[in-house]
Amino acid sequence: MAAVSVRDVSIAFGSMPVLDRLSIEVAAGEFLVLLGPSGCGKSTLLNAMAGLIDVEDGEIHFGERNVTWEEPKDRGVAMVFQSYALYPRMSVRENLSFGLRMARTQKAEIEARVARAAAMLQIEHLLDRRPSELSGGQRQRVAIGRALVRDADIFLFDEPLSNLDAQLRNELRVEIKRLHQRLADTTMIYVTHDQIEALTLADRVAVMKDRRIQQLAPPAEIYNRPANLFVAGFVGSPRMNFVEGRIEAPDGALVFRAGDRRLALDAYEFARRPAPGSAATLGVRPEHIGVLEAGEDVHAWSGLHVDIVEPMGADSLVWCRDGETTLAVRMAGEKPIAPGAAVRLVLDPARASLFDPASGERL
Amino acid sequence: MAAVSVRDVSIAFGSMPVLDRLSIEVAAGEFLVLLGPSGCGKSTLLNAMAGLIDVEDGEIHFGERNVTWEEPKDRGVAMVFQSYALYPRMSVRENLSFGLRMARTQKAEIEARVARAAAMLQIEHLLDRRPSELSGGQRQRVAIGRALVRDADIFLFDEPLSNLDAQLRNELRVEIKRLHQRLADTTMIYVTHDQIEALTLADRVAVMKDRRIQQLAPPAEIYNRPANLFVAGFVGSPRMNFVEGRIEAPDGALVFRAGDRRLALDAYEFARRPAPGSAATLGVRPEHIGVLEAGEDVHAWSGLHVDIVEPMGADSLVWCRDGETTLAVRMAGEKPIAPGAAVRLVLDPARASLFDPASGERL
Amino acid sequence: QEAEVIHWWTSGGESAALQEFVSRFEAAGGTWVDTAIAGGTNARTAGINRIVGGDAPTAMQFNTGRQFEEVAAGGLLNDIEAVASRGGWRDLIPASFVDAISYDGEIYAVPVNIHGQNWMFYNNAVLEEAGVAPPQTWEDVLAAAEKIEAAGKIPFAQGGEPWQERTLFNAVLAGHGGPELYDRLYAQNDVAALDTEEFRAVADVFGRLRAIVDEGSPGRSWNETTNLVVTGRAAMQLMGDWAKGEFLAAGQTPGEEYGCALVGANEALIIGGDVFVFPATDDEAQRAAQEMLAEVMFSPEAQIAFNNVKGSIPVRSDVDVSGMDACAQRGAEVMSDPAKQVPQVNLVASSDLVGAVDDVITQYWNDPSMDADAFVARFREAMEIAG
Amino acid sequence: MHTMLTKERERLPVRVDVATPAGSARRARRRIRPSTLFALAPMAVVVGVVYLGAMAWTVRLSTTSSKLLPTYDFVGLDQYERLFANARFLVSLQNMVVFGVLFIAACLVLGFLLAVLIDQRVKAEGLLRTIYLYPHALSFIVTGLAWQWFLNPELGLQRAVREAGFESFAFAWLADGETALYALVLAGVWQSSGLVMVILLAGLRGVDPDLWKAARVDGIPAWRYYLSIVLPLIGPMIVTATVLLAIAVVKLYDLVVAMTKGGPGIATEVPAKFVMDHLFERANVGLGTAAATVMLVTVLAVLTPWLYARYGSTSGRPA
Amino acid sequence: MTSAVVTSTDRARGGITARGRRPRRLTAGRIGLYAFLASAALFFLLPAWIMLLTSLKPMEEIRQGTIFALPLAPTLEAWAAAWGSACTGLTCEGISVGFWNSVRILVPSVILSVLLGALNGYALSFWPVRGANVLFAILLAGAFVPYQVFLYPLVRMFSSVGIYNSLAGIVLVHVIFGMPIMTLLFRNFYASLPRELFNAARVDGGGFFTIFLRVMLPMSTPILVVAVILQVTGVWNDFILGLTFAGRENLPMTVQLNNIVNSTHGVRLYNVDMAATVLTGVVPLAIYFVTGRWFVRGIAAGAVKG
Ligand SMILES: Nc1ncnc2c1ncn2[C@@H]1O[C@H](COP(=O)(O)OP(=O)(O)OP(=O)(O)O)[C@@H](O)[C@H]1O
Ligand SMILES: Nc1ncnc2c1ncn2[C@@H]1O[C@H](COP(=O)(O)OP(=O)(O)OP(=O)(O)O)[C@@H](O)[C@H]1O
Ligand SMILES: [Mg+2]
Ligand SMILES: [Mg+2]
Repeated sequence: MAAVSVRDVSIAFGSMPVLDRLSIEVAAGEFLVLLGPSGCGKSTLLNAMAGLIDVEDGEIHFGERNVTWEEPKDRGVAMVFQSYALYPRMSVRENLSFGLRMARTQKAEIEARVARAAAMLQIEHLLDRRPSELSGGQRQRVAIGRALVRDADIFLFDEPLSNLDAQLRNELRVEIKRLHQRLADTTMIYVTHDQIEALTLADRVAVMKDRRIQQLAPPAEIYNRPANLFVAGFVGSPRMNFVEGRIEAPDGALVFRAGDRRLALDAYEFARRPAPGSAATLGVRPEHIGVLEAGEDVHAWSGLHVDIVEPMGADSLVWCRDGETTLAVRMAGEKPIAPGAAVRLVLDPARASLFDPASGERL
Repeated sequence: MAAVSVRDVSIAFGSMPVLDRLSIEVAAGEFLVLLGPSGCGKSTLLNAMAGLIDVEDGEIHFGERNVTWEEPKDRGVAMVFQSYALYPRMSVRENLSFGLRMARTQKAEIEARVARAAAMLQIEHLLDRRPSELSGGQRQRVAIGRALVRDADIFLFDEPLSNLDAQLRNELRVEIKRLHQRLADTTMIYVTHDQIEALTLADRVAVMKDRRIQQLAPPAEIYNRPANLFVAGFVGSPRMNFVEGRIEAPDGALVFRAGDRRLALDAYEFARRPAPGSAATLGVRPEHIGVLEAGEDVHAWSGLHVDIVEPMGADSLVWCRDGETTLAVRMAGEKPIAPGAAVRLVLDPARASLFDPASGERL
Repeated sequence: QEAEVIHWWTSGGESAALQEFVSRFEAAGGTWVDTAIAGGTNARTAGINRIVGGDAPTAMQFNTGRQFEEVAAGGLLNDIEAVASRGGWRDLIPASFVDAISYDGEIYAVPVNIHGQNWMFYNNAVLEEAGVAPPQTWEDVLAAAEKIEAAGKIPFAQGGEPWQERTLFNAVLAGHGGPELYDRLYAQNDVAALDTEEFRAVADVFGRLRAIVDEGSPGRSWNETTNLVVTGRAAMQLMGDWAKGEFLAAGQTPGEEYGCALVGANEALIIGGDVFVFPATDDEAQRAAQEMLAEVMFSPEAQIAFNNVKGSIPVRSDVDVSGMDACAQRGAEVMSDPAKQVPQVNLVASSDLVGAVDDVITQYWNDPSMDADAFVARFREAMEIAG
Repeated sequence: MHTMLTKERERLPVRVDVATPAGSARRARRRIRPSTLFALAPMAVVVGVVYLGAMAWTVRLSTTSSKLLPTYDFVGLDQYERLFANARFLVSLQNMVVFGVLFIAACLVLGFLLAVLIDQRVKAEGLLRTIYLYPHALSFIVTGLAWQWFLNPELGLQRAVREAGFESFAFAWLADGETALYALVLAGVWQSSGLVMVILLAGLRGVDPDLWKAARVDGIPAWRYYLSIVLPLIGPMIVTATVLLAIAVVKLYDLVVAMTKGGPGIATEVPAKFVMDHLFERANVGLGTAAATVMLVTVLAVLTPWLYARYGSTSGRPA
Repeated sequence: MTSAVVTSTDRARGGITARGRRPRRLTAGRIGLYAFLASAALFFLLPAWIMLLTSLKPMEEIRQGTIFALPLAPTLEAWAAAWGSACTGLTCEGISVGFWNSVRILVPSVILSVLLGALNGYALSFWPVRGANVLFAILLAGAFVPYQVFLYPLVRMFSSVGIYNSLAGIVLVHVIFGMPIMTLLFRNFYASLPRELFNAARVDGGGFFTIFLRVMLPMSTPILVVAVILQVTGVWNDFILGLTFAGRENLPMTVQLNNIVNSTHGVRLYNVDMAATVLTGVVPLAIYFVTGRWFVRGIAAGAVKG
């Protein structure tokens, strides 16, 4: 039984369609992450699930219930808003407890839950302040706290961590994951544009674009076997490298070829086998490219030079270039290689992806 | 000549001090990033520079000018606000061009600049909408655009990318960097809590906490030689591991010792030499720990088991544990090691940091 | 000569009456510039403000009485002594009026009419139906009430505004207590008059009248109250002679559908009226216009014509009133006997005293639990403070 | 690029301390802005000349024996003695308080209710809004008459209902000194609650729509949302409305004149009418201005602590 | 973990529940809402109903009948009379006489006082100046003093400046008396706007007046509507100030209305009174209706997150 099932839902603002016959099923206890570019309708979908936006067409079911026309409060959802939406004239404590008080929860119970949420979010010292006296990040934490204290079956998060600093983000990410584990039956739907959040938190990730879901799969599959060019380019930071070329079969075995560089595809798991001679886009992640300095390996792509080195703390992004072709390579260390150095690159065909450049679909 | 020089500035909201005799100098053309936990006063400092908050005490100079009491509009700054602050009754186009129209810029010039900024931010199709018809990320992009079109000497950014998806964030980050390079004389001050942004964009990073600047240094130094425990813990994601122990000198050479585990400190560059026998906290980043499976190396820390493995796309975070001690190790690949496996860890003393646990200062 | 006149005669009947002055003034070569502002208070306020602001009109209306005394004292008015002496006004108008238009021995205002304030109007049909005769005394009024009520009618219609209540009280005072008591009280400010038997009786009668009015009285205007009599829902109303206008508008004639009476053995008629005063000016032309206005307004023809329309009695005793209606003729008849004339309170008492007394009367009238003793006590207080 | 700066953050404060010797850094806390002064100049002139001037003049006259025209003698507090011996004035003050409390409360409640309900995306919003507001457009001189008729037992509702067969029906608020004031409240509410509605509606339209969403998800009932979240949020608008209503209460005059003339008896007398009557009708400027002064002082006594807390002491906006 | 996207064709065939538009939700709450609004509307309309009925009756019927009785012989005569032929003093031109005077007073008074109020409110909210709040407090206290107290000193002041009895004089008086409320209205409205907006405009190079005109005023429409409503009503219905300060040539329409309605001893034509009142109210009513549509939703949306 799916905990949340969105069926053929269409939503438009005025004449502008935002969701178009979108369907998605979320299992009970699942942690689903909605990932997608800004403006693709993630918040809209979440709002529709919460009952805050009326759908134009289609249905939304929670378990066996058709909740399409139910009031938000009857749906048993908790939600964290992208824009905080804190009750401005109430103290933080009141913000947290208001929903509970409405539900006539016992006083002691309210206090306990508020205290727990406050401790979890490190906002104990702010409990008596007003939202206007908080910094951006503090507000966001209160907003999360407001959802945490509720005893909902379904949690909806709309980019809850986007205004937090990295440390807190990490901690809260772990908290949310833990929360999800503790409340085993709770379904969580989480909108984010943070890769790490999506990949670490999700049981499954739904990548959205253009009013549709592009791919719905566990994080590893999203990351390793993106269903199309968009997903491949969107997920993963630094971004996947793309190289235009053709599929050839010079001696029976398929080979990807771009200019005079080649990649044997024996180890590649095809989704559908392309005809030899057809155009293809090779996608390979920066961390799946190895750098050779000595010249022994014949499979290596040569003729590239280091263009820029971007230090990123633990590792660095090395931009290797030859005319039009630029490949980003992730290397450990801070200055692993000097700009200008000639490099030879080894691509891992088993971890690479191939796409049909016309349709964008995975080959 | 410093482009921006904040001298002994104190600011309080009511009786609550937010900045306390804070001083900072930013060179002309420099890119300074302010990094700090939520609520530490980053936005406040930025607002004071823009002239939006009157300082209680101290002065602010731009170049040779004392601008402490100058109007914001006379300071020649452009600013992106954390809370968007778009003009609700103006279309996106009008929002972008408002400042230029204020400055009586030529019509054609305005159009050109707006078009360029819109293209850069991929908001061309939104130009005629009102802010209320935009998604969160779209609003933030407009807010950035509003600063981009202006021709200011000093750019102030308050977490401009926090609501954008990773792809756009990367692109804009590069755009901002490029903008900074193009406008060589433009000083940029940028508030963020994103590690990557701080480390890739900054010429120097100022880490703030508790009304003060904790460390002001180039990114590499912040990352590799954090001045104190706070900076060490705050910068870097995943977080630095901390191990409590003592400094000993069993045979003349200093050694860090925690329980029966030791780390020779021959290669460590001390900021100040501690007395043998004093307590110390060892900080070591997850990527500076190696994992051994075979048992040869005597320096390795043994007796730890893999607790959790967090896949993070390109690499994974492996949590190794022995009773109280937990060390996170960054390893390449997706499932580099199975939970439960016994591991032996090699720590790199040259990349580690040592702190005085009492004062938190770097040793 | 151009003359701007501020007055508060704005209703149809009133302006028709005024027109009699205008046409005569214009016939005499003047140009009448009319500034009509409804409501005596409004008009007076505007006029005084304009005088103070240095933009005085040529003439402005006041009620006959002491209202303009202070303005004259402030040197803000021109006297018209010359015109008055020439016309021998002092011999032609009631003595109480002469006092009222004089300040420091000189005449400052031209009186234009006499309004009888204490007429009892009654609906003949209703009285007949109830089987009672038109009342002669206040005891009659009270006695008739029961029968009228039995006939399903309101015995005594009374409007619920302080000035109407004052009018009623003064009518009882003059009618039941007599002109002498009235004079002691208001003109001489004699507090001892309150201790007399007569005053007790007045207070008593007035108190008993409270019981015979209808429930709808509070707040009701005099017009609506008159309409109750006009339409036969009520038997009687005590009102000034201007109420005839309502009967007239409904097509009724005095003596036929309705009648008018002066209640009280002594037939006292309380008289008041309107005057015009002339703000001070140095402008010779204005001065001339002012004198011309005074002359025209006081002229016998104008007096007859004006009062005929207005429903009031001419101030001059030397005019022929035979053309006027029955009530007016009756009024003129009473007027010929100075003993029966009672000046309206404003002519003799300060506005302040009138106001203070108003407050007491209205409290008594509207509070059924207040007895005559309390009323007398309050009355005394008011006289002591404001007198 | 950043040669000016040393790496040691410890050095910065030292350097800067030298650059700004103690004392010179202390400055006026606020910048003087000519355009602000220019913009506020008309207000300053009006306050200084008209309001303060007229208030001072009023107080001065209240210590004179002025009758119809102002005179400038000095009689001390005689007028006040007289004033406080005056039953009508005391009743007036009491009426003002009773009327004020009832009227303001009723207007705020009804106005808020209407604003909230109209905010529920109802059909014909524009029409309803105008219907609720129109009484404000009509002069009370005549609408008061309509009310008077309606409330008059012999003409209005009572008669109509009785004629319809309910003989014992009684509705005679205006006729009874005990209830006449409530009739005034009723008519006052009729006239003013529409205005309160639009003011509050203006406030409601400024509330972040996301709050409504959050509240709905939180399961907060609509009434509670409006009461606990929106109401405090539109506090400034409520203050505005309350001040407007309070001004109307203190100046209450037309309504009384049109409906009761202060009656029955003096049951519905109010201070403004007292002032008016004495200033003009009764030609007693001294007493009238004394009454006006008492009104002013009363208002100030109520207002000052509030004004001070709100606007006087702090420089900026209320938090 | 359940499977992937359910395709729409599967679903269409399955036909689990009837899909479609939101059921028309005439719930109890909604009905109650409309019931309340409607009964409130009735309450508000009642006096108007009495006035309309009365204005359509000839005087004879008014004398005879009850106030709720429908007119037996409805006639528009009273309306015609009220507009064009009712006498006020010697002139018998109804209330139409002062109409243009009222308009000439109304337009500048409303524009000036609303603008000045907005400017004051804006300055007080965003540009703190020492002492400004004290001024405002005095202004507010002054609003509680009855007008009438001001009349005499103002007359003296105005005549000494030479604007007594002129259009400029009456406009100035309206601006003066409108100032406390207008200022309060805008001040409190601006206090609830997000300060970040103001900050953004300042950084964008806006000065005092540009921010006011280009950023704040456009955001103020709901409160502008309220301010206009208040001022239009106040100025249009004002009688005593117009009478005192406007001078003979500029007397507003309400003076005529008052003359028709308020004559103390004359005969009252209730039907004409009622018609005249409604006619006088037409201008404010029209303005309410027209400005009302500026009352759009959500001014702050998109401006601030917190
Ligand atoms: N108007 C205010 N009144 C009172 N306190 C305030 C106000 N604005 C901010 N603060 C407090 O001042 C401190 C600094 O706020 P600031 O907005 O500068 O933080 P920040 O560093 O920008 O945080 P974040 O990263 O979360 O945006 C916070 O503790 C906040 O609670
Ligand atoms: N009230 C509205 N009126 C018109 N268009 C709107 C409205 N709200 C949102 N939109 C549009 O609908 C689309 C989807 O908006 P939504 O808020 O769901 O995006 P999102 O995926 O949450 O983006 P982000 O990551 O930037 O928050 C956007 O293109 C936005 O411009
Ligand atoms: Mg969103
Ligand atoms: Mg901030």
